[in-house]
Formats: sequence, C-alpha cells, structure tokens
Amino acid sequence: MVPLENYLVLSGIIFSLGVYGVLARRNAVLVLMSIELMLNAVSLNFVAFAAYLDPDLITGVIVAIFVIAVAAAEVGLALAIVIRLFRNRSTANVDEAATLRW
Amino acid sequence: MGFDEAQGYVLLTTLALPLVVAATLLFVPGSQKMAVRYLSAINASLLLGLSIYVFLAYQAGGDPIQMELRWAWIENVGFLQENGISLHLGVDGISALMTLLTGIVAFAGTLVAWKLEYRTKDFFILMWILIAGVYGTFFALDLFFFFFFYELAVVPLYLLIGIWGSTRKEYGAMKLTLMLVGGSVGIWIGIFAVVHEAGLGTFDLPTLWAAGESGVFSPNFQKAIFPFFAIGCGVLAGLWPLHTWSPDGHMSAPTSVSMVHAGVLMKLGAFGIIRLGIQILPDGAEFWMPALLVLGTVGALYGAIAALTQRDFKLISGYSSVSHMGFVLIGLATLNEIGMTGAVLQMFSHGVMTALVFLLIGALYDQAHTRDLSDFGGIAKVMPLWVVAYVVAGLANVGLPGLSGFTAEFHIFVGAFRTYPIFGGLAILAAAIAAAYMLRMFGVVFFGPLKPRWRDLKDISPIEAIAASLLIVSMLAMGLWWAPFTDRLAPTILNLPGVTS
Amino acid sequence: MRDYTLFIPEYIAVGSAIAILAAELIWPRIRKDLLAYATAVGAVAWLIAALPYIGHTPGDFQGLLRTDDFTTYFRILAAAIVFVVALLSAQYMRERTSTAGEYYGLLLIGGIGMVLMSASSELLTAYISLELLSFSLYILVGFLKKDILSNEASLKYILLGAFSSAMLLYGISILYGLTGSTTYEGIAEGLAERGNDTDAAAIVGIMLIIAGVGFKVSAAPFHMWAPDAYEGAPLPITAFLSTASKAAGFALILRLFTGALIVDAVEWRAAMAALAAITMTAGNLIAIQQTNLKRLVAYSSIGQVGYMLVVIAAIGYGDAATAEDASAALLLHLVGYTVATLALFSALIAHYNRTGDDSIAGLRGLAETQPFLALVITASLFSFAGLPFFAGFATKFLMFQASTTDELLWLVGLAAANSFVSLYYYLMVMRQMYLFEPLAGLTRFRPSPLLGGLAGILLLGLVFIGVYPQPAFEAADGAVSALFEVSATGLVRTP
Amino acid sequence: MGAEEAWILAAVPAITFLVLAATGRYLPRQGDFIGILAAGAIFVLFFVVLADFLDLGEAAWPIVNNIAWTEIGEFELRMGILVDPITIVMLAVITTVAFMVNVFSVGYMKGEPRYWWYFAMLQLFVASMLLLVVADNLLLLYISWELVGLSSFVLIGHYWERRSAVEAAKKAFITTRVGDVGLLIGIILLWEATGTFNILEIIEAVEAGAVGEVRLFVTMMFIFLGAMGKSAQVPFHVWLPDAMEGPTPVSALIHAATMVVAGVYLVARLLPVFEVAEGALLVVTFVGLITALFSGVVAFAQTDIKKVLAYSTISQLGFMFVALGTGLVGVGMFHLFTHAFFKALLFLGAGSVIIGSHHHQEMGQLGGLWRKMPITAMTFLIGSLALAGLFPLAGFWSKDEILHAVDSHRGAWAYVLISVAAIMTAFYTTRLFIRTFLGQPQDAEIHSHTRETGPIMTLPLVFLAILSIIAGLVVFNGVGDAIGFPGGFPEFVFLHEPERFHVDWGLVGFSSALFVIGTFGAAWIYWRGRLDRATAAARWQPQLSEMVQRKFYFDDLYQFAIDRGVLGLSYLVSWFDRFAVNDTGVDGSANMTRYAGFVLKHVQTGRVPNYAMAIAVGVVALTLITLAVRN
Repeated sequence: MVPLENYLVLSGIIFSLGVYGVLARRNAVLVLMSIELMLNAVSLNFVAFAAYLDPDLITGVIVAIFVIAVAAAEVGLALAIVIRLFRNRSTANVDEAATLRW
Repeated sequence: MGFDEAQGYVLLTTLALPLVVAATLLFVPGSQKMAVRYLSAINASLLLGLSIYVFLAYQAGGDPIQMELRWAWIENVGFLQENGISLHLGVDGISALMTLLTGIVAFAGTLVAWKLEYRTKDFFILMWILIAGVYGTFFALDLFFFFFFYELAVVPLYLLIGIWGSTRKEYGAMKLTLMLVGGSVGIWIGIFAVVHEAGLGTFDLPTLWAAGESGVFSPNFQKAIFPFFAIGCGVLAGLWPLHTWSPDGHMSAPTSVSMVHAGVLMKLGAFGIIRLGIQILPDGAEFWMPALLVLGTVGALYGAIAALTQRDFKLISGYSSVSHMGFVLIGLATLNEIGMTGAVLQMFSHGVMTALVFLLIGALYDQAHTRDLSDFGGIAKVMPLWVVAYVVAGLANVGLPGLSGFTAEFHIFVGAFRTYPIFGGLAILAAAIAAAYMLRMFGVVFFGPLKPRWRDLKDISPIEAIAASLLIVSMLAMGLWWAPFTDRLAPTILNLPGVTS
Repeated sequence: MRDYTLFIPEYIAVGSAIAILAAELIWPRIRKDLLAYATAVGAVAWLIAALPYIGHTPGDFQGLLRTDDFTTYFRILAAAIVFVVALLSAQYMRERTSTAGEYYGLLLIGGIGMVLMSASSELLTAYISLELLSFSLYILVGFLKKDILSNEASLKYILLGAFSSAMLLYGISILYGLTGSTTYEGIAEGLAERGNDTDAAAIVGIMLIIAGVGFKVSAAPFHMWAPDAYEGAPLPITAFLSTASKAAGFALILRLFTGALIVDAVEWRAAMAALAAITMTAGNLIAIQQTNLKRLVAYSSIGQVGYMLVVIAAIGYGDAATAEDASAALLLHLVGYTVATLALFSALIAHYNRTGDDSIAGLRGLAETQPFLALVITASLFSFAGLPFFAGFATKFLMFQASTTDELLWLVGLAAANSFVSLYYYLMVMRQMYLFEPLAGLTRFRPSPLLGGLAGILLLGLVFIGVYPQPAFEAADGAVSALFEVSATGLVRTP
Repeated sequence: MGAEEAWILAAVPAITFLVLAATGRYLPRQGDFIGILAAGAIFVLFFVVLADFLDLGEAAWPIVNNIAWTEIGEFELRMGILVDPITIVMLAVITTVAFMVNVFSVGYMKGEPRYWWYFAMLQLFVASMLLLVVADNLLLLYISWELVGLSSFVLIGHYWERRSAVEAAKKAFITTRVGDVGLLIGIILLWEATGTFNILEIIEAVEAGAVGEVRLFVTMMFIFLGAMGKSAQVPFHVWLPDAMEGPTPVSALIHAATMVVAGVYLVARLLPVFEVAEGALLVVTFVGLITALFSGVVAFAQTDIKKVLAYSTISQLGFMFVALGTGLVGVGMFHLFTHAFFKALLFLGAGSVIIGSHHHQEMGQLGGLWRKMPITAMTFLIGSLALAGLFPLAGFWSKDEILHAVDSHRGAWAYVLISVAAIMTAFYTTRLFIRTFLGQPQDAEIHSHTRETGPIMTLPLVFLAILSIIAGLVVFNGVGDAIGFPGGFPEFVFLHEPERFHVDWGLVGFSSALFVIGTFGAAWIYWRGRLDRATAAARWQPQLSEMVQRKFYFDDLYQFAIDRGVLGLSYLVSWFDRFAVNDTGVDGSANMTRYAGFVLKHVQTGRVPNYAMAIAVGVVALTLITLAVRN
C-alpha cells in the first residue's frame, strides 16, 4: 500500500504550485485556477488522512466534498466579479486593478 | 452618615460641579455669551469657596487621609475583585493644598476669560472639563480614576490652545498635547505593572500602598518601574529635558489657559511623582532620586539661564516655569521632610505666581498685540497697577522674602543642604539668576522713557484686578505666615514611605 | 442529537432575508429605504428572539455548533450591527442603486454567518460559516457594480480571501492529520497526546490557521486587503466590515484557541505576540499618512485589532484565570469598539450624504456647519484613542490590564505607546473639524433625523460604556465563563 | 512699652507704609506729614526703649523675646527680637537719621513725581532696617536684609523715566544679590552645623566647638560675602556710586548711614563666631584695607559731589571692617556710629547744594557757594572736618580708636596702610569742600541763580552738624556714665572684655598729623579752586590718572564678563534648547515616526500578487519566529 508520506508530499507540492501561481500570475482567471489547485491539495490531504487514520471514520471525506462545493461557489462568485472588472476596465489583469493603494 | 463622610461629599461636589456646569453649557445657546459668563463665574466662585473649605477643614493633626468617600464602580467581575475599581476620593495635606491652589487659579482664570468673545461657550465647556480633571486627579485614591482624570485634564488643552491660541498655535497645541499624553503612556505602563504585580485585582491606592508596605513589590521591581512613573509625570512637571512643550505651549496658549496650565496642571506632574512614584514604590524612589535631583538642578539652572536672553514675555515665563519646577524636583529628590515640604510649597507658590504673570501678560497682549520685550518701554507711566502687580509676581519669582516664593525655596534649600549641599548651592545660584532676568525685564519694559506708541494703553480692568489681587493675597499669605500651610503638609509628608525627617 | 430549537433567532433572520428578496421581486418599484427599514425590523425581531437564550443552558448541535452565552453575546451584537448598518444604508443605497434586495438580504445572511462563527465548535463548520460571512461581504463590497473602485475592492477581497481560506483549510487538514478529528475537543485531546516528533507539523498547521483567521480580522501582514476593500466598499458596508467581520473573527479565534489550540500554546503564543506587535505598529504608523477617511479608519481599526490580539497572546502565556479574564475584557472592548465605529460611521455617512466627500480635509470646519456630527466624530475617535469618558478608555484600560503578564509587559507597553501614536492622527482629524473655518459655500445643515438620532443614541451608548462599564463587563464575563466551561485550559500536553 | 517690645519700632513705619502706599496720593500734601510723624514717633520711641534698656541693666542684657513660628518635625522656627548694646547703637543711628531725612525730604522732593510713593517707600525701608537690627535669628535677619535691598532698589530707581536710574537700581539689586547668595548659603550651613537660626544659640554652639575648623571658616566666608555685598566692599563696591542716581536724601539715609552698614552690623553681630573661625577676621581686615585704600584713591578723581561722597562712604566702610577685623566690635560700631551722622550730614548738605543750585552737582560747575549758602557751607565744613578727622570732632575719635586698635592687634603693615587711607580721607574731603564752596564760581550763570535753601532743609543740617561735633565724646567713660550707660562707648558695646578708653596723646598727635598732611596737601593743590596742579599731575602720569578716572576698570570688567560670559552662555543654552532638545529631540522623533509611516504605506502597492506575497511571507515569518523563541 502506498505510504501516507507520498500523499502528503504530493499535496504539499500541489499546494506550493498553487501558491506560486497566485504570486506569479497576473491574469485573474489564472489566479483563481491556482487557488483551485491549493484547494485540491487540501482535499487530497483530507482524503489521505481519512484513509490512513481510521478507514471507517469518514470525516475527512466529508470535508473534502464540502471543500469542493465551497470552492465551486467561490469560483462562480469570483468569475462574476472578474467579468465586472473586464466590463469596467476591459482587462482581466489584476495588476492593472491597482487604483486603490497606499 | 458621619461628618467625615459628609465631607467626602464636599469633595464629590467639588469634582462634579464643573462637569455639571460643562454639561449645562452644552445646552445653552452659544449666542448667550453673558449667560455663559455668569454661569461660569458663579461656578468659579463656588469652587473657590469649596476649595478653601477643603483646605481649612483638613485637620492638621488628624489622620493622613481625610474626607474619604468610596463609591463602588466596577467590582467582582473579570479580574476585578472587591473594590476592583471604585470612585475613591480623599485628600491628604498635599492634595488639600493643591485643591486650594486649583480653586484660586480656576477662579482667576475664569475672570480673566470674561472678555473672551470668540466661541465663548465652547471655551468654558472645555475649561470646566479640564478643571474637573485637575480636581479629580488630586482627589483620586484609585489608580484607574487617577489616570482617568489625569487624561481628562490634559486632552482639552489641544482644542483650548488650538482654537483660542495665538502664536504658532497649531504647532504648540499639538506638541503640548502629544508630549503630555506621551508622558502618560509611561504612567499607564507603570500602572499595569504595579497592579499586575500586586495581583489583588484592585486599583485602590491605599490598598496598593498597604501592599507595598508589606513588601509585595520587590526592590528590583520598584527600581524597574519607578522611572515609568517619574518620567511619565515628569513630562508634565517640566522635567528637563522633556520640558520643551512648556515654552512653546505657553507661547501659543490663551491667557487663562496658560494660567490654569502653568498654575495647576504642571503641578499634577509633581503630584503624580509623589502619589504614584514615592508612595507606591518607595525603594525605587530612593534608588532613582539622585538622578531626579540632577535633572531637577539642571532644569533649574538651565531654565533660568535660558530665560536671561528671551525676548518674549511668555518665553521668559515658560523657561522660568521650567526653572521653578526644577526646584520642586530638587525638593522632592531630597526625600526629607523639609525639602519635600518646600517642594509642595513651591508647587503652590509657583502656581499662583505664574498664574498672575500670565494674567498680566495677557492683559498687556490683548492691547499691544506684541510680546516682544524690546517693543516696550516705560509703560509704568500708563499702567501703574499692572506694573506693581507684575513686580510683585516677579519678586515672588525671584524669591524675595515676604512672598511665597521665598518660603518655598528656603525650605527646599534647607532640605537640599541636608542631603546634597552642592546641589543646594546650585539651586540658590539658580534663584539668584532669576533676579537677573526678572530685573532685566522690569528695566526694559516697565521703566525708562515711555515709547509714544504705548501712550494710550489701559491699565488692568477691575475684573482682572480682582483676580490679580486674589493671587497676590495668596502669595503674601504664604510669604508672611506659612504655618497654616506647613502644619498641614508636614504630618502628611512625614507619613510618606521612605521620607526621613 | 439534533435540537433545531437552538437557532430560532437565525431562522427569523433568514426568513426576513428571504422575505426582503421576495418583496423586491414582487414589487420591483418598492422604495428601497423601505427595504432598509424592513431589514431593521427583521434585525430587531432577531435580537428579541435572541434574548431568551441569555443564561439558557448551553445547547449543543451535533458537536458542531454550541449555543451558550458566548453565542448569544455575539448573536445580540450581530443583530444590533445589522440593525444599525441597515438604517445607515437607507438613504445611501437609495441614492446609489436600483436594486437593493440582495443587499439587505446579504446583510442579514452575513450577520448569521457571524453568529455561526461564534457558535461553531468544529473546524469544518467554522470554515463554512466563515465563508458564509465572507461570500456575502464579497458581494456587498462590490455591490456598486458601476463603480470601478467598489469593483476593484471586491476583486481583491475575493481573490485574497480565497487564497487565505485555502491556507486555512490546509492548516485544518494538517491538524486533522495530527489529531484525527476536526471538533475542538477532539483536536484538544489529540494535541494533548501527540508526540514530540510532530511539533513542526503542528506549528505549520497552526500558523496556516492563524493566517486564515488573521486575514479575517485583518491582522498585519494579512491586512493588506482591508484598506482597499474599506475604501472601495459603500460606506455602510465599510462600517459592517470593520465591526461584524472583526467581531466574528475574534469570536472564532476565541473559541478555537481557548477550546482547542490552548493545549499547544507553546507552539503559537510567540507568533501571536509578534502578530499583535506588528499589527498595531503597522496600522498606527501607516494611518498617520492617510488622507482618506475610510482608509484612515481602516488602518486605525487594524491598530485596534493589534490591541485585541494582545489578549489572544495573553491567553497563550497566562494561566487559565488570566485567559478567562483577558477574554472577558476582549469581549467588552469589542462592544466598545463596535459602538464607537458605528457612531463614527453614522456621523460620516450623514456628512457624506451631504458633501459626497470622504477625504479628511472634507471635514474642514464641520464644528461650524454641524457641531453635533463633529462632536460624535470626536467622541468616537477619542474612544479609539482611549480617552476618558468614552468607551475606549475604560475598555482598553481593562483589556490591557487583564492581559498583562510577566512575559507580555513589553507588548502591553507597546500597545500603550501605539494608542499614543494613534492620538496624533485622530487629532489631525479634529484639527480639520475644529481649528479651521469651513470652506466657502458650506453652510450650517441638519443631518437627516434618522442618522442624527442614530448617532445620538450611539453616542450615549459610547458614554455609558465609558462611564459605567459594569453591566457590559458582566455580560462579557458571563459569555466568557460559558466559553471556558468547555475550554481546554484544563488539558496539558503529556506526550 | 519697653525693650522687649522693640519690634514696635519696626511696626510703626511698616503700618505707615501700608497707609501711605494705599492712600498717599489722595491725601493732602500727599501724606508726607504722616511719614514725618511716624519718623518722629520712632525717634521718640527709641529713647523709651533706650531708657527701659538701661533700667533693666547689664544683668538683663541681651534682652530676647521670641515666639514659635513654624514647626516641621524637629525643624522648628522661632521668630523674635534681640536687643543688646549693638542693637541699641543701630537703633540710635537709624531712628535719628531717618527722622532727619524725612524732614529734609519734604523740602528736597518738593514737586517731584510720585512724592507720596517716595515717602511710602522711605517708611518701608525704615521698617525693614529696624527689623534687621532687632532680629534675633538669622532667618529673620535675612528676610529684612532682602527687604532693605528691595526698598533701596525702588528708591534708587525712583526717577525710573531715566534709563541711568533704572540701570543703577538693577545693578544695586543684582550685585548685592550675589552677596546674598553667599549669605543664605552661610546661614543654612550654620543651621546645618548648629541646628538653629537663633543668633545667640549659634554663638553658644560655635564657642562650644560644634563646628569643625575648616567648615566654620568656609561658612563665615560665605556670610562675609553677604556683608561685602551690602557694604559695598571691593569687589562688590560697583553698585554704590551708581546708586547716587537716587534722590539725595535716600543716599544719605540708605547709602551712607544705615543700609550699607548692615554688613558691618552683621559681622559685628557674629563677631564671636568670626573669632572662633581661624583666619576669618584676617580676611575681614584685608578686604577692609583694600577697600579703604582703593576707594580713597578713586575718590580723588571724582568730580560729582555725590560720587565723591559715595567713594568716601565705601572707604569709611572699609575702615569699619578693618576695625572689626581687629576683633574689637566696639571700635567698629563706634566708627559706624559717628560716621552715620557726619556722612548723613554731608549727603544732605550735598542735597541742599543741588537744590540751591537748581540741580547741579558737578564740582566743575559749582564753586564759591560759601557766600550764597552760608548755613549749608558751614555745616558741610563741619561734616568734612569730622570726616577728615579734626580734633575733637566725632570722626577724629572713632578714627583714632581704629588706628589704636590696628596698632595693638595687627602688624605694622596694617597700621601704615590704614594711616595712608586716613590721609587720603582728609585729602579728598578737603578737595571736595574747596572746589564746591571756595574759590571762584566756575559757572557764573548757575552761581547767579543759586539760593540758600529753606529751614526745612537747613535745620536737619544744623542738628546733624551738632551731632557730628559731639557724638564722638561718648567714647569717654565719664560721658557714658553721665548719659546713663556704664563706661565709654566701646565698653558699652562690647561687654565681654571691657576696654576702658584713655586718651593717648601720642596717638592724638599722630592722627592729627595725618589730618594736617591730607588737608594741607589738598589745599595746596586746589586752593581757590585752581586746577592746574591737578591737571599737571594727571599729565605727568596719564595711564595712572586714566586708570583712576576709570575706577580701575572694575565696571568695564564686569560689563565684559556679563556680556560675553553670562549672556553668551544664555544664548548658547537657548540655542541648544531650540535646536538640540526641541527640533532634534522632540520634533525629530515626531518626524521619524511620520517618515516610518510614509515608508510603510508604500508597501501597500495595490497589486493583488504583492498582497498574496505578504500573506505567504507572513506565514513563513511567524513559523520561523515560533521555532526561534518557542523554548
């Protein structure tokens, strides 16, 4: 059976990729995708833990499902706002939405 | 209810009256200037009466704290236990004298503000809040309320100076307020530390003093915390080198604010050093007093020397205030009965004297619209009463026998010689320099040929004359027959922890 | 077991939210301020319904949600906030949007989210209620769709919000992995038994959680969204942000940290102290430089958060008693802070409705044109600065005193120093109002009776708490003691 | 009332002062008569006191009477009076001269501004002066000491419209004040050592050896500083000549007869202590000698009548200190006694001249007044001769006593110097008289207007003239017994070791010789008011005469020290206060804070990625912090 560490390392890598994406990407949509990546890492964690800690205790799995649901809602909302941004400024580049500062 | 308790209500009245008046004024339409003035004048006279009563009713022989009154405020909730925070009022000899001072100066200040025309109502509201704060600080026997009223007394100054001030008022107001509040941060930290260390869940001062007696505060703790109190209060007391708000602040402040501020507020600082520093942390006080003594002496000399060449009336008074508060610190630093009595006497003396000085400066400035010494000359011809009053104030400042200044300084010198002869000598030297700058000003401004542009200056108005004479009388009283003062002070002071006879 | 009666007040709130949405669907032309009043009524009903729960035996819903005095405390707070904010919005939103149903609906929903945050005793639930509040705020912040700033604000808020909640979740997952549970008790026990080899994991997990909640309460360096969101959002929402979402954040933090993480205090207390120090310092220093009122309030509220975090640090350092006392003081301060903020905004909105100017310089001469508003603004700013007679003085004093421990004296001192720095920029605002004559053309005006009355009431509340905090303090104390009945302060780590 | 109530003497003028100050300007004649009445009253009362004092007899002396003042712990003050022969002598001088001056002023100050105020202040001065001499403790003494200083200040500056007057007043106050610092320090040091301010107790304690050698010496030096300041001894003498800016009667009362001798009185009062303090008296002698010689020389070059008299006063005060320096209190007090009368006489005479000549006091403009103002001239002559020391006028006896004392108690060097000083005295006195009253009028115009002054001014002159003649005789035991006190003046004053006075004809001859040398020397040079010889002398030694003219550069030196030293320091401190303390320290820190905010706010770039970065960094940082300080 695959040891827990592998899952953890994998999710760690995915999470870090997500973080990197958020920091590096300028396009709002790509930023959102990176965040999705991070959330997926989370789900992976939960499922893995759930499986290894105690097979018949399914808290982790439930959490994972919830996370997916919430993430979906989040993305929907975010996209709506991004679209408004595009309407207002005809760009989806987050760097250009920097009127508010200092 | 017993007599002493009834007297406690006298204190409460004295404290509440100005607040009530301030609240009432809120609802008086601003256009009714006369109403505002009369209301304030009545209030001022009541306060004067009450203050005199408090001073006289304080029994010289009785127990150190009298007229006690305790109203539970917050207790038995959270970390607070029985009497956690209570409106605990009371006076000892020191605060009794300070109360008298406050009454006198507040009265004079109100009369002087009579001719104020611009936003009269707002002015008096803030003024009374400030006065209430001052009384509260002197009465409070509870750390929380001590700090409460302390802040209450400091903050209105920003508006009082900022709105009604004169030279560079915004700068002066901001600087003064920030420096004083900055000082109070030190006090605040000290309070946190002390209350936490005592671990009694109460802010009640007598309880904490008792705790201190029983050795709750280790010497090291005291040494560590005393500076917070000393410096925090020291700022308000014009402790060198944290004094610079004094010249600038006084220069911008309007007359009656200068009077109350230099007259009473600066005393809060010295008072705080006694109440918090010496009474809660005697060991710390003993450890740090030499430092305080040095700073005080430096301040005394520094202020006097700097005053020698100032060209603005108010700057001279500002620096001389630094110098005189230096004497107070020297007196406190001696930690012996005579010196500390002198210090408290000096607090009173400097209060009335400097109040008179600012009153007169204001009376002149309102007509002349300049405070530059070199602009004047020979005005004794047109303002004889003014000059006489100023000379009296000046001579008190110089420490001429027969006026309060001498009484106070003499005790300070004697006390200082007891412990630190060298510094005593330096202090006397500073007092001598005072003569130089005072007489210099007399010579330039009052005497010599009258400059034509001042030919139609008016002498002080009757109202100002009343205020001035009240102040002069109190100066003479202390200068000629000081037993009533010392009799009340001495037992209290000998009662302070760590004070040698 | 499932006791559905525990959340009757929230049912009422949801009901009124739905009713409002429906109302606008049915009568699209309905006057928008009527919706505001409807919301206010709903909030009042909510609040009244909440009263019976005071002192009520704590209820437990599936180990996920607890309704005890702590919950009730925040319930009342939430209802009150929603009530005030709804009234504040009435004129403001009428003048700016065509559809307001969602706005008021989401206001209520956000309030519910806040209650659930204070009630949840399980991490997933906590997360979801947090998102409930966040989502409604995302929308509310960006509610002025045509307004570039509002839109930009909401974009930043949602992107960063999602980012930080991802971190929160990752932290949760790690804790879950460590302890095998997501309920607070379970985590507490798990942490108590965990071996020493898992320290690093525990630390990382907790830090990620701190990042998540720190973002919610806008603690530096997780605060950067706040000023922008505050500035872009509609004024009433700024008020809502700076009160509801902070209060909710601290409610969650208190339950989580006292209920679960306190067992491992060693692993986070230093970080918490540092966070407090950084937050208060950064907030106050940057505030000095602000020229826009909303941003000023944003930064000053960040400073306030710094002070409140001192309490959390104290919970980590002190013993059980200290923790309880400090938390009580924190709740008290939260109320004082909330009242002050709402008072401030009611005055600002009244001023803004007239001038449409939200810069500090725009207040110039307000003491002449509207002395009352000037007074209210002064009072609330002084309350922030912690000056006598106003809530801030007493509450802050008590809070700092309660959280003074031998290790944290430096932090308390720093806090005191910071509140001194803050006085400077508050005075700068007063300077505008009192020292200067109003700009040409600005004449005396009366605020709308609604806002004026609201401001007046809040001012009274401000003074009342400042002069006689006993009742509020007792309430807070009661709430906290309920919290500490189930707190894990008893547990100690025994690997 | 008896000697025990001697304080009443002070109380009377004190009350008069209050009355006059309050109501004077509204009274008829501006209330001058009240002043005179008061002065007359104390003049009479003095004799009552004297009588009572003598009745009580030696056994009862000194008479003390004091009350508790304040008490702080064991630090208690008693205020009261001490009447002993020294006090009596001072009382005699003060009351007499004060009375004369009050009367004289009515004429002199006629029509002057602030007439009423002048009289009020005169009373204040008399009150504080009397208080000073009856005080039984050093604190009270210091208080009245300062008060006489104050009234002197006010009276010198009476014509305050004149800059010079204001400056003079200021100078007088501050210069004496410097001495007073020393006095106060000394008093407190004495209290430190003996635990009391009461003079008698102090003397007792010191004689019992309560104070260490060195410490006592230092203390007494401090006290002597005070005495030097008040009695205008070198180097504190600079204020007295300038003080002549005041009205002449004031100069007569304050700056000749009474206040300036307060220093002498103080030393006399504490002489027992000085005696214990090893070497202190030697210092006193030195200072006295130097002053006597120095001011004698300077007096040569003065051309203003009052200035000459001023320097002569300084010089005579020097004589007194020399006398005290020999430890013979009686001798010093005796010279004080006689000097008071003839010097007051001379000043009032000068005043009469000034009025007669319509305010001219430059010798260069006067001369030949003999015929115009016979009474003034006559009395002035008597005064001059008494000062110069003509047998058997008052001045002769006292100077004689001093010579004798120096001869017997100090070395030959002192004897020689003091003799020289005596010659100088005779010299400048003669010069003064000749150039003012004899010879040709220097300024016909002024001369023509000059008139003799009225009786109100001449009567006091006559009275004082008589005193100047006979006052010296009290030195004889016979006279003393006759007028009621045992033995001669020295014995009366100094009961400890009675020194019975006996005329030593050799000494009489010697001092007469000194008189003759001085007088005839001056006469030879200035006879008939000729100046060529004097100018010749000046041309012969230009630097020297320049130096004398400029009073040995004392004033210039002080001016320089004040301008460059004190004021310079003050400017420095003010500068430091502004720039270092305020702008750098206070405002600087404020600006630093503001700048920090300015820097920090730019971290807030407005870009989402940066914000996210901040969050990420925050997490890492917090983790590291925890790992760092966890245990």
